[in-house]
Amino acid sequence: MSVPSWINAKLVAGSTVILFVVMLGLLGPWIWDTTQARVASCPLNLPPYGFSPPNLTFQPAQLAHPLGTESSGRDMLAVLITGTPNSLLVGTIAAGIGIVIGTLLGLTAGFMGGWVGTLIRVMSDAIITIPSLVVLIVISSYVREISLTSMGLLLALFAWPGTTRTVYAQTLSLRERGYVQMARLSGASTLSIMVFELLPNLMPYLAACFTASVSGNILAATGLEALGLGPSRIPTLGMAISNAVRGAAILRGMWWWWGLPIAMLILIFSGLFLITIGLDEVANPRLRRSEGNAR
Amino acid sequence: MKPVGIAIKRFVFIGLLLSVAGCSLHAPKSDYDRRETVVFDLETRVLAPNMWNPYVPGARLEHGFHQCMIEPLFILNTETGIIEPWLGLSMTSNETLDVWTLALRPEVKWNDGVPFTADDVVFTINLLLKNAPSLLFSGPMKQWVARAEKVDALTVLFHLTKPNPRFKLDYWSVKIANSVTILPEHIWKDKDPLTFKNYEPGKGWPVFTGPYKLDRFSETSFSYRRDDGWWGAKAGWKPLPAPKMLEWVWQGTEEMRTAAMVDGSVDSLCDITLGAYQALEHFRGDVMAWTDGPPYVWLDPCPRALEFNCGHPPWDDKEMRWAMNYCINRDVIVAVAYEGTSMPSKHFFPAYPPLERFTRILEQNGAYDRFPVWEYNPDKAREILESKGYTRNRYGYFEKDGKELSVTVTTHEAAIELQRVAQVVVEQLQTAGINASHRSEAGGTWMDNGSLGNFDARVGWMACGSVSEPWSSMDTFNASWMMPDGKRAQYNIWRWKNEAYSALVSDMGRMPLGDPRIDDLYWRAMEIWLDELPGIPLTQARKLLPFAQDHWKNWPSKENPYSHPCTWWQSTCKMIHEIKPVAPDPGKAP
Amino acid sequence: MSYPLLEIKDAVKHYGGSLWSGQRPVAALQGCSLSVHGTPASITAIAGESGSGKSTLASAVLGFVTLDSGQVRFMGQDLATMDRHLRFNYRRQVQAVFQDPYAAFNPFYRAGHLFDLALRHFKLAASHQEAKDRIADALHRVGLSTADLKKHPHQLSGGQRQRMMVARACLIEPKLIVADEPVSMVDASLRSMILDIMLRLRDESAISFLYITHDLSTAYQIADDIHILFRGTVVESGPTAEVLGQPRHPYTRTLIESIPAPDPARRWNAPLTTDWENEHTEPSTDCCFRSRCPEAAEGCPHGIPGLSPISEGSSHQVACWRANTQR
Amino acid sequence: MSTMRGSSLAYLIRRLAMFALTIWLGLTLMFLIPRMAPGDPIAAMVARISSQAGRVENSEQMIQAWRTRFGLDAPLYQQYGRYLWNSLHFDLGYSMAYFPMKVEDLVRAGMPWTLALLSIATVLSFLVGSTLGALMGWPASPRALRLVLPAALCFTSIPPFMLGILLIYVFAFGLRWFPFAGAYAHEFPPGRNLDFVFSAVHHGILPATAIVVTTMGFWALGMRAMMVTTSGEDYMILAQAKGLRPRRLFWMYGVRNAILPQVTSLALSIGGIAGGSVLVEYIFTYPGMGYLLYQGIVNNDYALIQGMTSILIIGVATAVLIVDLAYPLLDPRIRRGDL
Repeated sequence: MSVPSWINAKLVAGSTVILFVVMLGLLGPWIWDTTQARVASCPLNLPPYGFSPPNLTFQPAQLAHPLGTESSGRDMLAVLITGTPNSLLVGTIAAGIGIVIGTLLGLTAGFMGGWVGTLIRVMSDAIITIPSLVVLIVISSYVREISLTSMGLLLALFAWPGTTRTVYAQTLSLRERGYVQMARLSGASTLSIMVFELLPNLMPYLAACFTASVSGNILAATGLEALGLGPSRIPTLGMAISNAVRGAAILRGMWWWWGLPIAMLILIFSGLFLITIGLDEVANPRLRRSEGNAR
Repeated sequence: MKPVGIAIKRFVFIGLLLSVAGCSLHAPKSDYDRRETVVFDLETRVLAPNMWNPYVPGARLEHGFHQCMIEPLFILNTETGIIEPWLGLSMTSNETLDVWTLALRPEVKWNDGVPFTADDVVFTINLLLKNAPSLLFSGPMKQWVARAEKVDALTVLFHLTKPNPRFKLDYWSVKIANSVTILPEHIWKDKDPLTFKNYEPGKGWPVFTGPYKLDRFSETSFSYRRDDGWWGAKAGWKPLPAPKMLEWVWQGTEEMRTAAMVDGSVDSLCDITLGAYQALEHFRGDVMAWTDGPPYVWLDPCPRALEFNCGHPPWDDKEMRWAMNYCINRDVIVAVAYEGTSMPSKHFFPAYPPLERFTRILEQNGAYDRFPVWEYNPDKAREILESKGYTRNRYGYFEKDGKELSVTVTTHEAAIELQRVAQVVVEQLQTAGINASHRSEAGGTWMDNGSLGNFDARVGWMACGSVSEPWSSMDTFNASWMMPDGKRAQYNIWRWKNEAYSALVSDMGRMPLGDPRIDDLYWRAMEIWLDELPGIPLTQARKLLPFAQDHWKNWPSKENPYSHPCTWWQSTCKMIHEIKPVAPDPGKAP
Repeated sequence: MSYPLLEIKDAVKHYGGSLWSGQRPVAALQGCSLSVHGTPASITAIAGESGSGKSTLASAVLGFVTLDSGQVRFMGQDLATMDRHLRFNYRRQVQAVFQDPYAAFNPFYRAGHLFDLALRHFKLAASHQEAKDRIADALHRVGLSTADLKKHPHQLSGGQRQRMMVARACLIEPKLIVADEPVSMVDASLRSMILDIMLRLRDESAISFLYITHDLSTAYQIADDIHILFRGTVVESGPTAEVLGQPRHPYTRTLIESIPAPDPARRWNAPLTTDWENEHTEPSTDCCFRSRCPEAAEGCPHGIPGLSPISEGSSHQVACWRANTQR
Repeated sequence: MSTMRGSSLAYLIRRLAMFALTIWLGLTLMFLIPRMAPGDPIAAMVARISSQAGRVENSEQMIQAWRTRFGLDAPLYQQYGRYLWNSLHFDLGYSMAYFPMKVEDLVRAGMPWTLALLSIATVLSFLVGSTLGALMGWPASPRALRLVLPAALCFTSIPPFMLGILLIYVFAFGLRWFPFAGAYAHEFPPGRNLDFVFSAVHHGILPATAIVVTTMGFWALGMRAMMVTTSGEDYMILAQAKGLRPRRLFWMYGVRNAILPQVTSLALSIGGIAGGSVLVEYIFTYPGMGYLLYQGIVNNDYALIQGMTSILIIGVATAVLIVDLAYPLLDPRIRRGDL
């Protein structure tokens, strides 16, 4: 054990990827002219530098737009630099709020039971039964201009009930464990048992929920954007993809238009996934193989 | 263990399915020949496919219904401005424009063999009058028609409530999209027109006069089979149309629609972007559009504009509207939003040949020297704004009394073209120091917000209406339509009130079509309009409509403008008669 | 008047059956009464076969299950009527050692977490150093070192874990420890060590034990009093030596006979064979153990026999219709 | 003994009361939410009529006539009462945007397609995803597998509609293995014949693949996490020590215990069936309910939205109820006295 246990190759790799995306957002404007992510700021339909698609009538690639441009005159590099962190932000806001609220309510319902638990469960069940699309569209018609934050909050409205339910079920099963009884015998309050005894054991599952939820919410945002109901001036990966779909990018052979944003989505997802696996191994000592032999 | 066992079985099952599907790649044999079929593109899915009543609110017409089953009385050719007779022979008015006489083509028969007569016309009008305002067209009929009177089997007199010089043009001539449908009395006479579906295959319903009969349909595709007993062929008026089958199929997104045409499974497409058309040309050389070279497009009668609510400060000030106008560079909009396939517009009329004369009147009178609508001049905009007391704040936006000059431009969620326009407009306003933003609203909401005046600015199809004469569009600015915010306005949703303009337009509306006095009234009204600029005209509405030529030829084009090319209009009934099969390749066996 | 340390009166507890599986509800406790004396500290054993309601009894005492009827009284105070403050105090006074030393450790934490929890919530130590010392002391008593605190639960052996549990209970210094089969999952070599610790705690720290076991031999070794539990009721109780030496109840005798003796010459009595499920849930109108009573006679009346002293003033009590007539 | 039966019955009664409460709350929300939207369904309808039929001077009168017809001029509480009553009778009324179509007819046309496509795709995705997740979370999985599987999950980050287009492009447009779009070849209208079934399956494969491939990652992630937790449990160590065969250990001890929370999620995912498939249905021009619901929303068609959502609400609530009642059977650790 010469290396501290939290230094885990997967965790480090995943964090590096996510950090890279965050840094893109923070430093992007210094390394690249991100105003080129706006409509009509560049020549249209340029292929990435070094590529010359044989089939269609594209202008020659320019070094000024190394990843090419799309058909509304947005520079793809600028779109990626601003859009990737933006998408991550929307997903994180929605997933973060959803997981936190869902976990709190699920733990409460599972551990306290009674009418509080019933109320929480009825509420979450009712929200689950409602098709979110209806509500999202209705609410989005009230918001003057949809910002990244309001988009994240909107999506968070529907991110919590699922978590509530699964955490509730988990809590029911965990709370009969011996260590919960021990904690009770040690005079721990209900709240402290929920937070210090149950929560850590839910962590691997919650981390997985979070990873899934971040990408799920990015996709949900993409769906809203594809329906034309997202923020239109702030670039996100979803906006880039839905523009590509609307602009027949595949048929036109403009792979850079749809392929690059998807590559960035995969990057975000992989980063979060690595972090999840890494966290599991750090947080759940039994998974550490080197130590497992002591058993 | 159990669910896993099922899982494995599922895997195996799906694997088998996949391999079976992979083996049988050839489309199953159909009972009709693709070479004798014309397949049209359907822009949206039809959610109520078994509804063949053209008058109920849920009715849809553009899936072939009014193209090949319902025939119009007359058809306006937007290219020539000529109204061509179809089921009708003539329709003329008296001097005072309040009695119109319709003469019907004598040889017309419903497709069940019953003759089409003045009784059917009178029956239809009475049906609409009785059920006003719930049925389509019943509102306008109630408004205009006092009484329809049968003179003889082929002649009907319309007694109007007040003079209307456009009675024939607006309602009976497929001016835009469709016209009033005549119903067969012998089928409809005892039915409740609000709930009657008019569909019963066993009885041969729906019954109309068109050369095709309904064959089969689903929510996504509609097939019609040629009725070889069609009255027109029997009477020798026109030969039978060449296609044995017509189909309208919903293909989904632009990408899919275009791919379907590359694939050869569709012969005509509704509007696509330039990029998709280029891809189409790349994959198959034989496609054609309205024009041979760029911009390829046909212009739709509803030009695009940036519309303000002229009742909302600061947009109630015409100078502010002019300032906005100077911020907008229409060439960039055309270049970016349309990829060069449209043209800027200086007014709210479509650039159709019959209207060119009116556009020329404006130019001859030097209107655009005095009112430089096309001028992109941010400096002038700045001057105006500064003269109004606006100053730039630290974010670079204009501000007055601590309030930032901002505007939200709304668009219809389904109108991608207008969203692209709005995005460019917003960027241009932002560059000029106006904090503009853009939002798409759900269709119903957008329409409602429009008529209630619940908007600041929107990109819409302002003043749609004129095709061959200028009054229809001009009247949409008439103060007589004016409603306060929160009350539903039919027209003039922009809440622009100008008495002088309204008086001039009202005068125009009472004159017969083609009256020489109209020109002067027109010019005086337009002078006011341009000075006030209640909305900012942006571009013409273009439609890029590709046709495939591997199975069918003689599609309409700018060189061959026998009809407009939009296949969702009722005027397509003419196109159907004109297209011809490409001669079968003699080398190939049939 | 002085109360016994712990008194259980007419405890009744049912577990609901399931509509779906068709199980009938199970009666875990039906009218069970017993008491544990605190002065001087004593070890009271509760013995019975599995399913006899022992563990439910333990849970009821620890407050993990609420009784359908009956009372658990601690120093005269009814557990059900305690307010927050009293309940917290009760926690402090009544601790437990469970059968399964694996489950008692939160897999997320190192072993020391259990000690920290108790110290923190019961505010047992004024300073960090004091806490350390007390833990070290408690560990020392069970033969463990403080180095083991840093280990993860899965790195400890079963015996180590159970000793930790005992050490934890010592640390808190309660008045009563409920030891629910503390040695049944522990190696034989460690068994005597843990039992020995219990005796030392009784004698040196005045901690009483409610020792729950199915194993009469360990009960015989350490318990002062014993209660034989069968189907949720006490069938025989009294001083351990007396009850096990001269069992009066047929069930007690069966239990004793089923202990394998380390004498190959002696034959092991036939194990208890009955249709357990059926018997357990059948509503009892007969004498409640008739079906398993080797001495059941036609003359046995219906109904549950009450617990009564075998002779005037004796603390050895038995519940059997024939107890007084035979021998 | 009666009290024992009673507690079980009481549980059932309480659970049923919760079920009713959930449905009531869901229905109420779906009554209020569309009415909160700024649009007016009748005005939208009239606007559509007049855009098709030219100018109407008396539109206000027309709107009023339709309002009366749809009962929208009644006070809100009356509308609410009627709505609840009708929902419970599955009397969904007339659609506003597609009058005189009945909501029931519209739904009946779309429902089978959506149900067939999405339920098969969801179940497949659940099974494939959970298996992948279980393999990933299983310490004894082959190393190669543990490297390859995460790559399969990358598809999860692609929007389903985008993947749909790519699939069409490759398999329908390029390789011509599958049809472009639609639910069946229209040479074979729906009926009880093999041709139709074959063509429906043939048409369903691409959209189902798009859904399965893009959603299985979510199941996999959840399953992996549960598997990780489970494989550390003591009973696993015990089972291992007992020398059980790895395969048996994996399925009976690992998967069986880890899959419980997944089953809950599966029941919940039914709710997403209509709403979640809008874009996939759109891309594949599949005649399902998602598009119908979307059209209902953009047209503010209260009747259509309410009719469809009340079906969904009741369906999801029932699925959840069943899972809840079955849960103690699957997981005996959960005592159900503690509702």
